[in-house]
Order: sequence, then structure tokens, then C-alpha cells
Amino acid sequence: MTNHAPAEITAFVTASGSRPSDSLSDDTLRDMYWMMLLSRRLDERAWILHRQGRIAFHISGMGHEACQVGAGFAINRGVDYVHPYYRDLALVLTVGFTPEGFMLSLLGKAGEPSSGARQMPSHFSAKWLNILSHSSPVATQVPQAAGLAFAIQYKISHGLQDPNDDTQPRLALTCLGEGSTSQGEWHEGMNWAGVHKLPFICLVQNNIYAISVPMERQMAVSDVADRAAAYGVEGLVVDGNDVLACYDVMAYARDKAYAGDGSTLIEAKTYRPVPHSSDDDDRSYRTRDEVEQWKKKDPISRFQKVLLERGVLTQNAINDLEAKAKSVVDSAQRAAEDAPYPDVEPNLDPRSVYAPGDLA
Amino acid sequence: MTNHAPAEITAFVTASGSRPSDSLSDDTLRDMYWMMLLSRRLDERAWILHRQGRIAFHISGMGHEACQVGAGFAINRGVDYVHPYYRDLALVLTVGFTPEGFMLSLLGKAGEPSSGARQMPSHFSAKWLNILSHSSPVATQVPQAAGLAFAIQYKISHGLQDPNDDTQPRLALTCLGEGSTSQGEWHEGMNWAGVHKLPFICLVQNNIYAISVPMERQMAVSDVADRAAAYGVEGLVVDGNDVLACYDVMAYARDKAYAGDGSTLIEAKTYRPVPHSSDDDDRSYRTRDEVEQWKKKDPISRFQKVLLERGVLTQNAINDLEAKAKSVVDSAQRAAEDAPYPDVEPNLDPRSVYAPGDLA
Amino acid sequence: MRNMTLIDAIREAMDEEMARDERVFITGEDVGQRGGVFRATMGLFDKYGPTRIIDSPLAELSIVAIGIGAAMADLRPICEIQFADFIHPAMNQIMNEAAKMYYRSNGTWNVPMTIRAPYGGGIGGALYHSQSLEAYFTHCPGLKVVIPSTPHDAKGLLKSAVRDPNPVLYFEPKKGYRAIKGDVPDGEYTVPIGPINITHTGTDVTVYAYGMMAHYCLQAAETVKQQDGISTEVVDVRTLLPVDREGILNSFKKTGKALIVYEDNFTMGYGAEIAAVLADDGFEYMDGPIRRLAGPDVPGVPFSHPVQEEFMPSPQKIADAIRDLAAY
Amino acid sequence: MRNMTLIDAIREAMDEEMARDERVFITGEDVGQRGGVFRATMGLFDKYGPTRIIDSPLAELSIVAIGIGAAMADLRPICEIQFADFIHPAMNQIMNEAAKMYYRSNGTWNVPMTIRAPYGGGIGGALYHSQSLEAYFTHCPGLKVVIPSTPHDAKGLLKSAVRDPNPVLYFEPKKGYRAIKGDVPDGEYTVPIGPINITHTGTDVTVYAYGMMAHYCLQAAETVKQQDGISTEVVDVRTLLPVDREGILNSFKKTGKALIVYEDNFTMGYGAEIAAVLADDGFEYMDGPIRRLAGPDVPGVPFSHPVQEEFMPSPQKIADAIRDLAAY
Ligand SMILES: Cc1ncc(C[n+]2csc(CCOP(=O)(O)OP(=O)(O)O)c2C)c(N)n1
Ligand SMILES: Cc1ncc(C[n+]2csc(CCOP(=O)(O)OP(=O)(O)O)c2C)c(N)n1
Ligand SMILES: [Mg+2]
Ligand SMILES: [Mg+2]
Repeated sequence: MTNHAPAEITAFVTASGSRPSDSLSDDTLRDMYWMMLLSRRLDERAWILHRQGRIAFHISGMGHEACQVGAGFAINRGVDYVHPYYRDLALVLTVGFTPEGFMLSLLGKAGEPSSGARQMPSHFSAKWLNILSHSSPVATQVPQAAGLAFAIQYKISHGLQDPNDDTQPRLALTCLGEGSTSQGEWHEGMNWAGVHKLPFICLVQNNIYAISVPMERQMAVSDVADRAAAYGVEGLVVDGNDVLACYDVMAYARDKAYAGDGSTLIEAKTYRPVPHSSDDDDRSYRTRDEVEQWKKKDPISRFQKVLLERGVLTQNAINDLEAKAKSVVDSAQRAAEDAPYPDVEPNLDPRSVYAPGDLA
Repeated sequence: MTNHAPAEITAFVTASGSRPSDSLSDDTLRDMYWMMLLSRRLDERAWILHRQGRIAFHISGMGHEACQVGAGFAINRGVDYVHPYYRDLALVLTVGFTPEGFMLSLLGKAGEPSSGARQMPSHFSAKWLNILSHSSPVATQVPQAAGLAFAIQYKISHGLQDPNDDTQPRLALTCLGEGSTSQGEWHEGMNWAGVHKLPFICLVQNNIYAISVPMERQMAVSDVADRAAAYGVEGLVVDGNDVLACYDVMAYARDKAYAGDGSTLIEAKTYRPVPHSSDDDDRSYRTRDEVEQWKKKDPISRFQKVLLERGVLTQNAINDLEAKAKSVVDSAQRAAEDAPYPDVEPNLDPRSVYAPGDLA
Repeated sequence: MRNMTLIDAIREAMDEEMARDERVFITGEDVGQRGGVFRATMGLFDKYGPTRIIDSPLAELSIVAIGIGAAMADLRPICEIQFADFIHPAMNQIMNEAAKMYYRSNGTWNVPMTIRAPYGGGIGGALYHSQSLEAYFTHCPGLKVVIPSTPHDAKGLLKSAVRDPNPVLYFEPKKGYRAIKGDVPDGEYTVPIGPINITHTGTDVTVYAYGMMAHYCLQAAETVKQQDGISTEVVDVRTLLPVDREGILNSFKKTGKALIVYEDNFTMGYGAEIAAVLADDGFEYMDGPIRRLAGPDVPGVPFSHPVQEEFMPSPQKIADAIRDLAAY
Repeated sequence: MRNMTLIDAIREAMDEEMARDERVFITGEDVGQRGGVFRATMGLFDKYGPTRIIDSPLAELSIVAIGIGAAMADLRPICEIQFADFIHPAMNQIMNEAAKMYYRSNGTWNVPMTIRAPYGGGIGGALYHSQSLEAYFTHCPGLKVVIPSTPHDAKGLLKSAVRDPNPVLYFEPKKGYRAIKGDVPDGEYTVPIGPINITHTGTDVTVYAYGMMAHYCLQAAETVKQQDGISTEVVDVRTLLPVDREGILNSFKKTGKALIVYEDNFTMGYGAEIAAVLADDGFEYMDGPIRRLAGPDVPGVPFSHPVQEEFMPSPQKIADAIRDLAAY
């Protein structure tokens, strides 16, 4: 097994020499920390529930919180389109998805917001937040997200939408893993984004592995960002475990999208410190040493340190947030446990398969 | 309509400063000229037959002869795998496909070598020449050709083939149009070529249009060759109407493949001076002026001029070759006209659908 | 009433829907200046411009996926697949995505998209320009599958498809683009997606068909009426999914004999479902075997003219099959 | 004879074929060090190394296309699709390419390739880890489609698939990977691709099934025998394409009553073809309606446990359907 140790990545600075994250208020910084923490604690609880045999499956966003929260805070949350993938717990929470919704999905209970407990856990959707429904086949969301971005461009060019109206989506953000860029779906979606200069951001969360298959058996380039040039799209690499760096690069891509200046491919270099899913055992394909090295780059403790240094957080505040997270997670779990299972009949009724009415 | 005028392209020179075509013998140069000429005259005859209502369909390789003949002469003809596309008449003739075979396909007659007249004309195949059978859906041949190249690498690494045995295929060459690189199939095939450093050459014959759709609506890069970097593959641009330049770059790619040094994407910039196929009318989507400009770069008259200058050809020799071409085309046509149609029964027999026997 | 060709009716439907609703747009290969390889979009580029008639890259899955995304953003895409034979790269987007979206999101997201694709043989297109693909897609709950056989239905069904909140796959019998002519009403109308249509009433044998075969069956019905006095009922299925089980069964109740005609490969073609419906729900009415007349089980329509001709069920073969069944 | 699980039999077949023929290789996602997500290739990487057990990029169409190319270059690829649900991106390569290669080249090129894919529900996999996809592929002349239901057949059919000169799609009922156990002979043997297998003889009703449902049908047959004295014949279809029409018909001739059980969606599922065969060729033997018991026509198996449970035909529902038919 080759060792895939973390590398240093130069921070992204805009042409004007500034870092967009410099202007984030202390409140926002604390909110960002809170989202990362909440996501982590929910995620940990899911692993515990699985170990206790109370849920059948969990697929984790652990380790990816920085790039997701950085991305989520950069866009117009709950308004801009987000077409996520299964690791995007922190991202969807940032956009407004509820902890209870996540717990309902783990347990497959009635009222589960994404799918009515039809889909597996972590298959997020929330129309009221402009979170698109995604499937399991990887990369299918990418050309669809290009279609969303195309619709924005279309509406603006036809006067169906004011380009400055911030109650309307003005970009489409989609996420996937680096391994999924091997799919034709990704290629074709990126190509549309390039040809039409769409308000589109593709965030590749590069955690080095597609389940067990490391980068070098997936592609013959070391940076996924290098693939962007094939589409006439800008590609940027960012330290995916540094939330502020991720915010910077996302804010840049957002401004570009809003201004009608086209798409961006962002490659966030990160790591998944846990197995691929609760069905996986990662010991067959990577060394414990590698995992340990990456754990030292944990995005939450890194951000905590920064915020402590800057005086944005105190140890007391951290403790309070921990307590709050525990209580939020506890009550989400309780609510989900108390919820009934969905009724069988309507879920297996062929009449529930088609949207009713006509749109004339 | 935007004008897509021809541009100057710098000739390719190997690292050692040489041009592989410099060492081609006069006989070989004449053979190359002959192949281009024969292909052109056959192709023209096909258009005539169509105009006369004697055939239903023709799709032309006209204008593409230089890159195809350059490619064909660089590889081990009839031995190395060729997975062509519908414009590759000059390429398959170079590799050993017969004019009669082509005429049989135009007329859909019994004995048609590629498919027994099951496929449309110009869907080439000849197992005895290691020409693979291709379909109409574009780009499907690309990942299959990567599979052929993979098999070569596999056999060599398992001692099933001597790497220096020139009676065995040592590379896989596949061709397609620039528009077809938009397909996911192309992406996935190129990716395998890169990851496994396969003995694989992808020749993109860039004639600027996918039927009516020009480059700029197909992709946001001006050179398809730029897409190679996304796969860790070398990408080279060549003047596709200059047969010796095409030979040079192909010979380089061949040597690399034979040496186990990986794949090459070659983009031959060329033009189709005729409509997409006999069903097309190109006046709706490009100017006559553009077509005329490109006709001045005609690969055959250019090569003729070079050979006359070098004294490799004389006007007499040219006349002789013309006469020979006419007679070859005439007799191919006659043979095809005289051939019967295939029997109906065996072609519609479900038992003919499966290869018999087992391979144990 | 105007007498027009199938393709003109299709074009008129798109034109009217684009005029009616600015959210309707068309994308596909060569749909722009070129007007489509079959000229289905001819003139629309000049009328609606490059922002509403969009030449796509040569990449079918993206054509459909862009349509899905745009539809979810409340536009009304009409996606053209140049030939049905090239729809396979988009099967993942159609089957796993579009068809499942409404269900998988518990009815929150829906995909009001129309996919048009010319299908079928008889135009010298060989294995890859002659395919009938309806069987695959009629196994996709969540999708609607429509095949018109007359200009009237073509226009009315396409307009319904554009307005349907669900993804509709609309296959066009391309052999009939110019060969099929018929009356089309002058004003606004739609044809509902759902019910079958009885195009020839009869009492001896029911023949089920759609697309080009619906025409051939009408011809055959006339032939056996005149030559043999056989009374044939022809059911033009029109909407293949959802299956109009009731409509299909009702005709059978009258005749007790069924012939199902399709040009697709025999095995697992759409006729299998009709046969299966009748063999269960219609058992008590069965007065003879349920017959299928279809293309042979070879991987495609061969190019060579005489072989191609034999691939497709002809009016004559259909008439023979009706006679056979009537005599049973 | 050894008693082993379905997945162990599958692994043993691959192991033996790799040992027998150096041209056999395996590619797919995570098949290497990881041994496959279901552990079907466990241990083979250590035994045969990275040049014969090749982790592919995450790209199904390329897995199949590489297989096609390698097969045409005279290797013997075994391509693993991690879940059948992810085979859609490869449909173009399977349906338009592999299945048509031999025919379109007039028998000159052939594709000796095996594609393995775990399929079916009952493991909590919801819409995208539970699909049954056989219906699509049984509409592809040129392809062979095989579904084993016992370790004996799994091993023997897989070995036949690897040696077959044609592309063979081999679906594995993943719910049974460890749940299904059975005897496997010690020495070398193969099971021919083609004929159905009668796993329980009877005279009152014939039940047709494959994969996991073949087991449930056996259980149901025992139940109705003991509780109701009904004599059920169970046909394990095993080879779905080419269709063993004769084998299917022969059992029906004895019983005159047929129930077809599959976990796939009802409409246009494989049972439609069996029903259609019987309703035509078996008309004279029909002694009741031809019944299908299948999954409901919703786009997928839902995740939530109680709903998932109801999706799949159960031994009890099968027994009820047999009783119903026997009483007809
Ligand atoms: C089309 C498809 N093939 C296979 C799978 C099974 N699968 C699920 S996740 C995964 C690996 C994804 O790797 P990557 O894209 O790097 O994302 P990561 O999980 O590492 O974040 C695989 C193979 C799938 N979901 N979809
Ligand atoms: C998958 C697929 N979609 C559409 C077509 C129809 N079609 C045939 S050739 C062609 C254009 C090909 O353009 P390009 O790749 O540039 O090759 P060229 O014909 O210009 O050499 C199209 C759209 C096809 N054959 N296959
Ligand atoms: Mg990854
Ligand atoms: Mg071109």
C-alpha cells in the first residue's frame, strides 16, 4: 500500500490580493464552527447507533466538514441550488437541513424529509431549500446541476428572472468525490458548463479513495483540478481541511458565477478518516499510519485553534457549543425514535408514481 | 455563421530533431500518394452513384485522406489493431481493406466483408486485418480500443506475447471526430489509457463540425489535444491535411506505444469539403467561402506538389496512377453490381445470433 | 382541418408550445440552424433564436440531464435524441434519474421534460438507425411512453407531453414522418396521455399496434374485411406507459382473439405485456391463442435492402396472421 | 460434495477458471485488495496479483468496454458491476456493442466476456441497491442472461459463462449470497447455459421463477403440499436468454396453470414473456389464467424496513397465489 500523506497547499488569494474570509464577522465564524461541530457530532452518533445495531447503514461526511461548510457559507444559503452527494451532511445542515431530518433518514421513519424514507440515509433532498434530490449512482447529479445552472442563465436572458434578485437561485453548486470524475456523466456535465459559461460550481471532495481504489488507479493526474482545462473551465486546488481557505475559493467562484463569468471546478483535498461506509473495512486498503497522519489535520480542531487564537472562541464557548450539540443530537435522535414507520400502502401504490395534473 | 478558416500549424519534430518521414523511401511515398488517390476516387464514385440513385447512402472520408494515410503507414499495417470510424476509408484501404469490399457495402450486396451487408456502408470491419467492427453510436470504439491495448499489455506482461514479435498487434489505434469527444465514452476510454499507460493512440480527426454544430458549441477549448492532459496523456496537434506531418506524429506515437511508454492523443486539424453525408445539406450551417478556403488546402494536391518538387512523382506517373485508380474503381463497382443480394433467411435467423461452441 | 404530414404536426406542436410558454426550449444535436436531421425543428431557430433552440454537444446523456436539471428549475425542456438508437448513453439519466425523481423525493421534485426520438425501421438505416426501443422504457414506472401514429395524435400528444408534470418519452415512427398524412384541427387541442384509441371497430379479432404498425394494421384490417369478410378491431395503443389495461381488455372482451403487432424484436417486446395482461385478466374471454407478430430475434435490422424489407411485419403478413387467428 | 454458500461457489468458479486459463482476468470497482464489496473476489488478488485482478476506475461503461476490447483480443474478461443498479451507464456498451458484435460483423468478431452483477432486494439497499434488471437485457438478442439460484448452478453456470464465446450477463441474487447454501460437487463440472431446471415436480400448478424467488417458490410449494395437498411444479428458469421455450412449455402441458414470480416491477418484467409464450404456444393446455406475482410498479424498493418487506413477493404470498390458482 502506497502512503498518501497530506501535503501543504498554498492558500488561494484573489486578484485583488484579498482573502474573502477576512471579512467574515465573528458571529459568522462561530456559526461556521457550530455547523462543523454539529455535523461531526451527528455523524459520530450515527456510527454509534450503527454499532449498537439500531440502524442498518451509515455513510459518513466525517473529515469533509471544512470544505462543505466553507462552500455552504459562501453561497446564498437555502436559495442557490445545491445538488449534493452522500457525504454532504455538513453542507446540507449549513443550508438548512435539520438534524432531525437526518436522524429520521437513518432510522427510515415517517416524515423523513428527503424521500419519505424511501431512499437510503444521506440521500439528501429538500425542495424548500433548493437542495436537489440525488440518487446513488455517482456523478449523475453533475450534468443535472449544469441543467439547473443553464436554467438560471436562460431565465435571466429571457427576463424571467432579475439577475440581482437574491431571492432566486443564481448559481448551482454540485459535489462529488474525486473517483466519480471518472464517469462519463461528469465529463458531459463539465462540458456543458464550459461551453455555455454557466453559473456552476463543481466541488470535488478529493479524499484520495473511491472506496478502496486510490487516486493513482483512478486517474493519471495528481490534481483533479487539472481536468478543468479540458472544458475551458477554471480549476482550483484548495486545502479541504481548512474551512476559511475553502470559503475563500468558493466565494471567488460564487462571485464569478453571479457575475455571469462562468464555472469553476474546485478540488478540495481532504480525507475520510473512517471507512467508506458502515459496510466497509478500510484496513485492507490503507495503512493505519496514513490515517493517523491525516487525523492530525482534522478540520474541526484546526479551526478551533484558529478561533481560539483569534479570540473568536473561548474554551467556555466551546464547551457550551459542545453541550448544545449534544442536546440537539439527543433530541433529534429521540424525535426520530419516537416517529412511526411510514405506512406501507401509499409507498407501494403505483398511483403515487406520477405527479398529478397538467401544467398548461 | 462564424468563419472557420484554416490556420498554420507548426510541424512536429521529435526530440532528436528529426522528422520520421524523412526516412520514407520514394516507393513508400508513392504508395502513400496512391492510397490517398484511390480513396478519393472511390469516394467520388460513391457520390456519383448516390446522385444517380443507385445507392441510398454515402458518408465520405474526403478531405481526411492525409491524416488517415499518414496514420496507416506509421503502424504495422494489417497487424496492429485499428478501431476506425465511418470516415476512415483511406485508413482501412491503407491497412488492406479492398475497394471491392467498399463497393459491396455501398450496394448492400452478398460478400460484403465488414458485416455481410448487415451494417450501413462505411462501417468497416475485417478480422483478418485486425480492423475492429464499429457501430454507428459515436465514440463507443474508444474505450473498446483501450481494451485492445490493455490486452496487448496484459499478454506481454504474462508472457503470452513477445513484445518484439511484429506478427502480433503491439498497439491499438482508434479514430473519431472532434465532436465525438463530448461523449462520456471517450472520457472513460482515455482515462483507462492514461491510468494504465496503454499502447494506445487516439486520432481525433477535427473537421470543425459535428454535422452542423461547430467546435465552439461543442467544447470551450480550441484544441482537442488540450483535453489529453486531463488523462495524463500526451496531446499533439498536427496539420491533418499534410500527410507527412501526420506520419511524423503518428510514428512518434507508435514508437512510444511499442516501447511501453504510453498513449497519445493526436488531433489532426482537417476539414470535410462535402456535406456530412448524402443525407446532409451543409449550406444551412457554413459559408461557401469557408469551404473554398479549405479546398485550397486539399491534402492530395498538396502532397502531389511536394512529390513533384522532390522528383518522387512525375506528371506521367501521376497520370498512370489516375488511370489505375479509375480502373480499380471501375472493376470494384462492376464486381459489386454483379454480386447478388444476400439471402434473406440466414440473416433473420435467431440462431445466427450466437457464436457456436464453447471455448474451454 | 388541414391535411398535413406527421412531421409537420410535430413541428407545429412544438411551435405552438414555444409560443404559448416562454419556458419551453428545445435542445439536441443539430436542432438549430440545421433544423434537425429530419427537419423537425426547421424554422424554429429563426423564429425563437439560439437561446431557445440550443444545439447540444454530441452527448446524449447530457442532453437528457440538462433537461432534467432545467425541468426541476421549472423550465419545460424538449430534448431531441437524433435517433432512438443513440438513446442508450442516456439510459442512466432516463431510467435511474428522470423516472425515479418524483417517487424518490416523495413527490417534492418533479421533472416536466419531454424527450423526442425518431424510431423504427424501413428507411435503410440498418442496425443503428432503425431500432425500436419502447420495450426498455415501458419497464420504467415513473416515465410515460407515448407513440403517435397520426398527425392528429402526434400534435395533440406532444402538446400534452410538454405540459405533463412528468417525464414523457415520445417516440416518433420516422418511416411515417412524410409518408403518414392526416387531418389536423385548426385550433388548439390536446390528446390525453393515457387511453388507447380504437381506430377500426370489429368483432372477430383484435389487433393491437402503435406507430407505423398501427397503419399497417389498418390496411390489413381493410384487406381481410374485403377479401375474407373478417371483422377486425384495431387498437392504436398510443400510450404505452402507463398501460391502459382496461382499454386493452375491453376490446378483447368483444373478440376473444388477439394479435399484437410490433416491429421491435419479438422476445420481451411490448407485445409481451399486452399478451400477459390478456392471458390473465382476459382468460375467460379467450377464444384462441394470443399471437404476436414482430421483428425476428436478431440484433438489428440489416442494411441490405431485401433483408431489411423482410424484417418488418408487412400489411400482408399481418393480414395472414389475422386470417389464421380468425380461422382458429 | 461440499456444502457451501452461493458467494463461495461464485468465487470458486472464478478461481478455477483463472487457474485453468491465464487469459481470464477480473476487473471492476474494488475487486482487488478489497476483494469486492461483497467479497466475491476475496483472496484472488493475493493469489493472482494486480495484473489479473484489476481495480477499475469508477466508471461502469469503461469496465464493460475494456472487457469487450480485451475479449475481442482473445482474453477472457470477467467484469464486475458492483451493483446491478449501476449497470445503466454501460447499457450502450452492452446492448449496442457486445450484444450486436457477432451479428454485425457477420460472425467474424465475437465477445467472450462475462459480466457479473449482484441484483435484487431485501438487503436494505433502497432504490439503488435493490434493482432487478434482467428484463432490459432479455430484450437483447446476442446477449445471454443467466441467473443462478443454487451454489451448484452458480458455479457451473459461471464456468460456462467464462467459456462461452458470447457475452454473458450473470446476475447474482445478492440476498442469497450467504443465505443460500447447497451442495457443490468436488471435481470439475459445468452447467449448460440454455435449459431451465425443474426443482420440484408437480401436477396442479407450474410456478416459474429464478434467483431468490426460486427459493421462495420451493418453500411455498412445500407449504401448499403439506397444508393443502396441492402438487406444484417449480421451474427454476436459470437461463433467461435465450429463452428455453420448450422447457417452459413442457411443464405447463402437465399442469395447465402457471404462476410466474419475479421480484422486479410487474409491468414488462420477465414474467411477461413467459406469460406470452404460454398464452400462444400453450393455449390448448390452458386451464386457468396465467398469473404473475411480482414487485409493484413503483420506481424502486423503498428503504424503510416495513415497506421494503412488502415489496418483494414472500413465500406466503406465493403460496396464496398457488392456492388461488389451484382452486380456479
Ligand atoms: C455508478 C456507481 N457505481 C458504483 C457505485 C458504488 N460506490 C458508491 S461510492 C463509491 C466510491 C466513490 O468514490 P469517490 O467518488 O471518490 O467519493 P468518496 O466516497 O470517496 O467521497 C462507489 C464505487 C455507485 N454509487 N455508483
Ligand atoms: C451517439 C450518437 N449520437 C448521434 C449520432 C449521429 N451522428 C452521426 S455522425 C455525427 C457527428 C459526428 O461529428 P464528429 O465527431 O465531429 O465527426 P465527423 O462526422 O465530423 O467526422 C452525429 C451527430 C451518432 N452516430 N451517435
Ligand atoms: Mg473519494
Ligand atoms: Mg467533426
